[in-house]
Amino acid sequence: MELDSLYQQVILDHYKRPLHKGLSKNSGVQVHHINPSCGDEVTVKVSVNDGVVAEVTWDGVGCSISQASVSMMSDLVTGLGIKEANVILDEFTALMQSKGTSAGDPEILDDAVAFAGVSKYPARIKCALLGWMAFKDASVQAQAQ
Amino acid sequence: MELDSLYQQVILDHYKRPLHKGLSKNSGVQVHHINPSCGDEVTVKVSVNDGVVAEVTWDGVGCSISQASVSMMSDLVTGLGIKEANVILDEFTALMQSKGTSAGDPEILDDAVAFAGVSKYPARIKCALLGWMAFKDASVQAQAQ
Amino acid sequence: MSNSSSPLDTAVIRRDFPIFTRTVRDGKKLVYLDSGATSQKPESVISAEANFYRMHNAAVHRGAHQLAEEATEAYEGARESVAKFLRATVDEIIFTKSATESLNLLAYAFSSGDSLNRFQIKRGDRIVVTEMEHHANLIPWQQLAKRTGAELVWFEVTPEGRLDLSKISELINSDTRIVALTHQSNVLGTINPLEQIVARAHEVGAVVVLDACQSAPHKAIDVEKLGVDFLTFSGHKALGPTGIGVLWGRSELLEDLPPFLFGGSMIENVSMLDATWAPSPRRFEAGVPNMAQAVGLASALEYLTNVGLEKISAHELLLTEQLLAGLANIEEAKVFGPESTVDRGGTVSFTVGAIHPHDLGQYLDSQGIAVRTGHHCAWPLTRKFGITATTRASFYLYNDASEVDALLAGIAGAQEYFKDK
Amino acid sequence: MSNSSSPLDTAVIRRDFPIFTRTVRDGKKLVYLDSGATSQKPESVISAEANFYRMHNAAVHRGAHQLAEEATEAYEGARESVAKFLRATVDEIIFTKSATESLNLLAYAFSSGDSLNRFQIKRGDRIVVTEMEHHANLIPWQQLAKRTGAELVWFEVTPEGRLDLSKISELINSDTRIVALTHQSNVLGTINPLEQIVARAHEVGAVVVLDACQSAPHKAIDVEKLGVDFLTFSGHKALGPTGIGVLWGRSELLEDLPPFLFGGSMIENVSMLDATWAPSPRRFEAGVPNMAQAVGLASALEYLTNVGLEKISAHELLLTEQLLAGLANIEEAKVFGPESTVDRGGTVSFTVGAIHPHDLGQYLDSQGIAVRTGHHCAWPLTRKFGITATTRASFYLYNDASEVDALLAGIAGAQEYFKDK
Ligand SMILES: Cc1ncc(COP(=O)(O)O)c(C=O)c1O
Ligand SMILES: Cc1ncc(COP(=O)(O)O)c(C=O)c1O
Repeated sequence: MELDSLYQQVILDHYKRPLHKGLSKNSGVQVHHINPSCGDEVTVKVSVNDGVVAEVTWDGVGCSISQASVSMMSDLVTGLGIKEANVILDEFTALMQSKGTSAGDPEILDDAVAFAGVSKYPARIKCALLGWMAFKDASVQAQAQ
Repeated sequence: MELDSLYQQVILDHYKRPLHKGLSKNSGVQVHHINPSCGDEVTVKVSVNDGVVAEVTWDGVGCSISQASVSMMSDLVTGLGIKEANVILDEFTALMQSKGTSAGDPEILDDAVAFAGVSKYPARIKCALLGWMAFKDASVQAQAQ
Repeated sequence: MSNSSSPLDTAVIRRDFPIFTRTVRDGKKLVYLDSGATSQKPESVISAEANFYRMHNAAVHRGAHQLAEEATEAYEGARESVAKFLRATVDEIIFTKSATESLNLLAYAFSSGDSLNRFQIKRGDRIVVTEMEHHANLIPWQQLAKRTGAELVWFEVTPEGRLDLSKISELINSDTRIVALTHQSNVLGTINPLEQIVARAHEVGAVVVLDACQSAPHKAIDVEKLGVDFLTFSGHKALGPTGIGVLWGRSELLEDLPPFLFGGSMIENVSMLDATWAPSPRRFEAGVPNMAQAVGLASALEYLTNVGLEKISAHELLLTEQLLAGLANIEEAKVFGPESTVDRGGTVSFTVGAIHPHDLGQYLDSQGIAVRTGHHCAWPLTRKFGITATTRASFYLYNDASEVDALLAGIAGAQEYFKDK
Repeated sequence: MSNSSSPLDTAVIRRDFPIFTRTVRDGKKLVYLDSGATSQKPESVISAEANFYRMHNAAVHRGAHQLAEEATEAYEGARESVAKFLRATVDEIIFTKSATESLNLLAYAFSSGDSLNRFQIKRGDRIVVTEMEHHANLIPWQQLAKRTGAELVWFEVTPEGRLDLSKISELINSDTRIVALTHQSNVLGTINPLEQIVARAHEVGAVVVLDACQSAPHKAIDVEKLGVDFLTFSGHKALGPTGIGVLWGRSELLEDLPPFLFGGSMIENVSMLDATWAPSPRRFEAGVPNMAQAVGLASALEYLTNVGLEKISAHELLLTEQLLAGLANIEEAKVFGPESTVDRGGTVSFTVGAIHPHDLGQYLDSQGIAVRTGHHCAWPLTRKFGITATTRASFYLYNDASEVDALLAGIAGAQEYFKDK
C-alpha cells in the first residue's frame, strides 16, 4: 500500500514510544513552535555545552509524523557537535524537499531516512520539519548565549 | 445609420445652440451635478414662485447628449407647475430606462422624445439624465425654502 | 447503502461536475467531503466565466463601446441574481473578493468614518462575537477593538456545541454596537438561534453581522426574515468561482458606511488633496471588478436555485443523520457538535480514539476520501474543546449515501491500519 | 496599411483570442483599442482557469487530500511564475484581487502597525505622489495622509505630459517616507524616469511604490534593476483573469509590513483576544485565495513571455508612432502626452476639435472601434490640462497597423458626421 511509504514502522514506533519526551529540568534554551495550519505544537529544550548538543528534550501534541520526527531528531542529535547536528538537519531538510526523488543518506540520517516517503505528501512536510525547525531555533539561541 | 437614432438632429441643434445657458442673476437654488464616470458637469439654477417653475438656467461642460438634454429640459419646464414638471421628469426617466422599447409620449415630452434612442445605449443614459437630476434636486430644495 | 428518501438525484447532479470524471490515488473514486472548505463547480459555472472572457470581456462602467455595454450588463445582471438569491434589493449587493474581505471591509469601516459617523466605534463600546467564529469573523473584530479601545466579548459554546445564551442580556448590553456571528459553524455544523440574538441586539441598537459562508450555499436565505443588518458569503463555497464574495447590507446602513478600498469607480469627485464617494454599491467596489467571477457566481446561484435549496438542505441532513448514526456505532469516535440533526447543517467534526486527525485524514485520502483536518480556522473553538484538531466531513448536493458508507468504512480501515502497526 | 517591420505576427496572435471571432454593431470587425482598461484573453488563459476548476479544485494549504495537494501546487506554482516574470523571489509575491487592493494594502499598512513599526507614518512625515496618478494610486495616499496627519505633495506634469523634476530635491525631502508613482501613465503614455526618483527617494530613506499596471503587461520588468521597493499590477490588463492582482515587495520590507486583511491562513496563532501572524506572503493572503485566477495569471504571463516582451513593446511603439503621425495630420486633433515615442508606451489620449470625447467614442463604436473616453480615473490630470475628458486608444500585442488606419478613418468619419449635422 502506497500509504506505507509514509507510515514506516519506525515512525509509528517513535510515535507510540517517543524518546526524550518530557521537558528536562536542566538549564537550556526552550522554544515553542506551532504548525498554524493544523494546530500541532512542539516545545523543544536544548542545552549546548562547548559546542556539543548535551541534551534535547521536548513535549508536544500532534500527528504521528510530527511527533515521531521530533522524537527521532532528539535522539539523533544528542551528543553531536553543533556542526554535525546541522549537517543532519540540512540533509533532512533537503530530503523533505525532494518530492519523492531521494531516499536520503542513511549514513547521515540513520533511521530518519524513514521519512523519505513524507516528501511525496507536500502537506506533511511541515509536520516532519516542525521539531527540526524548533531544534534549529533553540540551538542557535543556545550558542548565542 | 443606427447612430442617427442617438444623435437626432434636434439634439445636435440644442448642443450647438443651447437654450437658457448662462446662470441667471436672479435668486434661485443652484446645484452642481457631476457624472463621475466621464467628468461631465452641469450647474442648474432654479427659481420656483407659488409652485410654478419661474426660471431655469444652467451652465456646464459635457457631451452632446448631456448638454442638449439640460438645454431642452430647461426650456420644457420653465413656466410649468412643479407637479407638471415632475410628470415630464418621470416620463423622461421612464423613457431612458426603456432599453429602446419605448418611443416616449410626445404629448408629455414634446421634443424630448428625440432622446428615445439614448435608451439603447446604456452608457449614455446617465448623460441624458444629468440635467434632469440636477433640476429635480434644485426644485425640491427650492420648494423646501 | 443508498438513501432512497432523498429529494435529490445525485447521480444526475454529479454528471454536471467535471471533477467527478477523474479519480484520485491510483484510480480510486473521488469521495469529496470537503465542501465546507470549498465546493466543486458545475460545468455551467465554469462555462459562464469562460464565456464572459471569450465573448463579452471589457471593463465595466467605463467604456463607450459595445463590449463595455455587454460587460456592464453581465456584471450588473449578476448583481441582480445575487439580490434575488438573498431576497434583497440590487443596490444592497456589494461584490468583494471573498467573505474574508467583506468582514474586513466592515470592521475597517467601523473605525474609518469621522467622529460623527454613526458607525464610528470608540472606547467604551462593545463588540460581541462567539467562541465558534471562523478566524475571518473574529480577528477583524479583535483588530477593530484594538484600534478603537472597544471591548471584545463573546458567547461561549456549550459542550454540545451550542451557543450558551444564558447571559445574553449581560453580553449584549447597552454599550454593544456590533454583534458578529456565524449562521452555521464551519466546525460543529451548529445553526445558531438568530431570532433571539437579533432581537436583543436591535433592542440595544447594535447591528448584527452574519457570516453566512456555511449557510447561504445550503439553505434558502431571506435577509428580511433573518432580520440581520449585514450578511456575507463566499462564491467558492456555493458552486461559484474563487475570487468572489458577497456583502449584503441594509441600504439605509450602506448609505452612511464609509468606504474601504479607494480607487477608480468608487468616487464622485477627485482633486489632488481630496475625494468624495459614489453611492453604494459603487462606493465599495474600487477598481476594475472581478467581473467574470461575478458572472460565474450568478450562474452558480441559478444552479442552486434550479435544484432547490430546500431539497439541498434536506438531502444534506439525511447524509448527516446517516453519518452521525454510523459514528455513534464506532466506540472510539467522538463527535464535536450537535448529535441530532435539529438546527444543524451537513458538517460533522469528530475524532477517532488516539488516531491524530491528520493521520486519519491521510488514511482516508489513500482511500480516495477527501476530508479536512485541523482547527478549521476556528482555533479558539478547538482549544475550548481541549483538542488540537478534528477530522471534518462536510456534505453538499453531489454527495450521496454510498459516500457516507465509504467514509465509515474508511474510519474502520484507519483503526485497523494504525492498530496493526 | 500594414507595418511590415513589426516583430510580431499579429494575424497568428489574434487566432489565440476567441473574442476576435465575433463582430460588433451589426457585423463590424472588432477593433479593440481599450487594452489600457482591460486586455482580452487568449484561449490558453481561459482554459487554464477552467481546467483548475475541472480537475484540481480544492482549498489550498488546508486539506490533507490529493486535490488539496494539487491545488496548492498549482497556486504556489503560479506564485513562482509571477516571481520569474518580475525577476523576484517567490516569497516576495503576494496575490491580491487587483492593483487597487495592492495599493490600499500598502496604504493601510503604513498606519496600522504599532508606533515602533518602521512603516508607521505620522504627522510631519511626507508622502509624494504625482499629478498623473490613477485614482488607485492617489486616493489611498490621500486617505493615509488624512488618517495620520502626514503631508501629501506631488510632482507636477508639464504641458508635454512629463513629470516636472525641477523641484525633486525639495519635493522629496528628508521628511519623505513614501514616493508612490506610476511607471507609465494610463492617460498620457508617458514612461516616468525612475532612476532619478528612486535615487533621491532612497537618499532620504523613503520607500518607492511603483504602479506598474500599464508597464508590466507590456515590457520586461526586473524589480532589482528598477530599484523600487514595492510594485503592483493587475492580472486583467496582462491577458490574465479578472479578480487577481500582484503585489511585490522586497522581502526585508515585507518582513515588517503589518497585515491588512485578517482571517484564515494568515495567522500564526489565535486566541479569542489576540492573534499573531504568519510570515509573508501568507500574512497578506487571508482566506481561501483566488486560486483559479492565480493559475490563469501564470498562464497569461507565460503567454507574454513566449511571445517576448521586447517584441511586444517594439510592436506597440510602431503602432503608436503610426497613430501619432496620423493625428498630426488631423488639424483639429490635439494629443495629450509626449508626441514622440521616446520614453513612451502605446497609450494615446487626444481630443478632436469641439467633438466631445464621449461623442467621438460613440461614433467610433458605431464603426466597431472600441476606445475609452473620459478622465480615465486620473481626474486631477485631465483637470490640469483644462479639459473634462479625452479619447484614449491603447494598444496591445493583438492590434495591428490596419486598426490604426481604421481609427484614423473613424476620426475623419466623426468629423464629417458631427459637422454635417
Ligand atoms: C495606472 C493604473 N493604476 C491602477 C489601476 C487600477 O487597476 P485595477 O482597476 O485593476 O485595480 C489602473 C487601471 O485601471 C491603471 O491604469
Ligand atoms: C464560517 C466561515 N466564515 C468565513 C470563511 C472565510 O471564507 P473565505 O476564505 O472564502 O473568505 C469561511 C471559510 O473558510 C467559513 O467557513
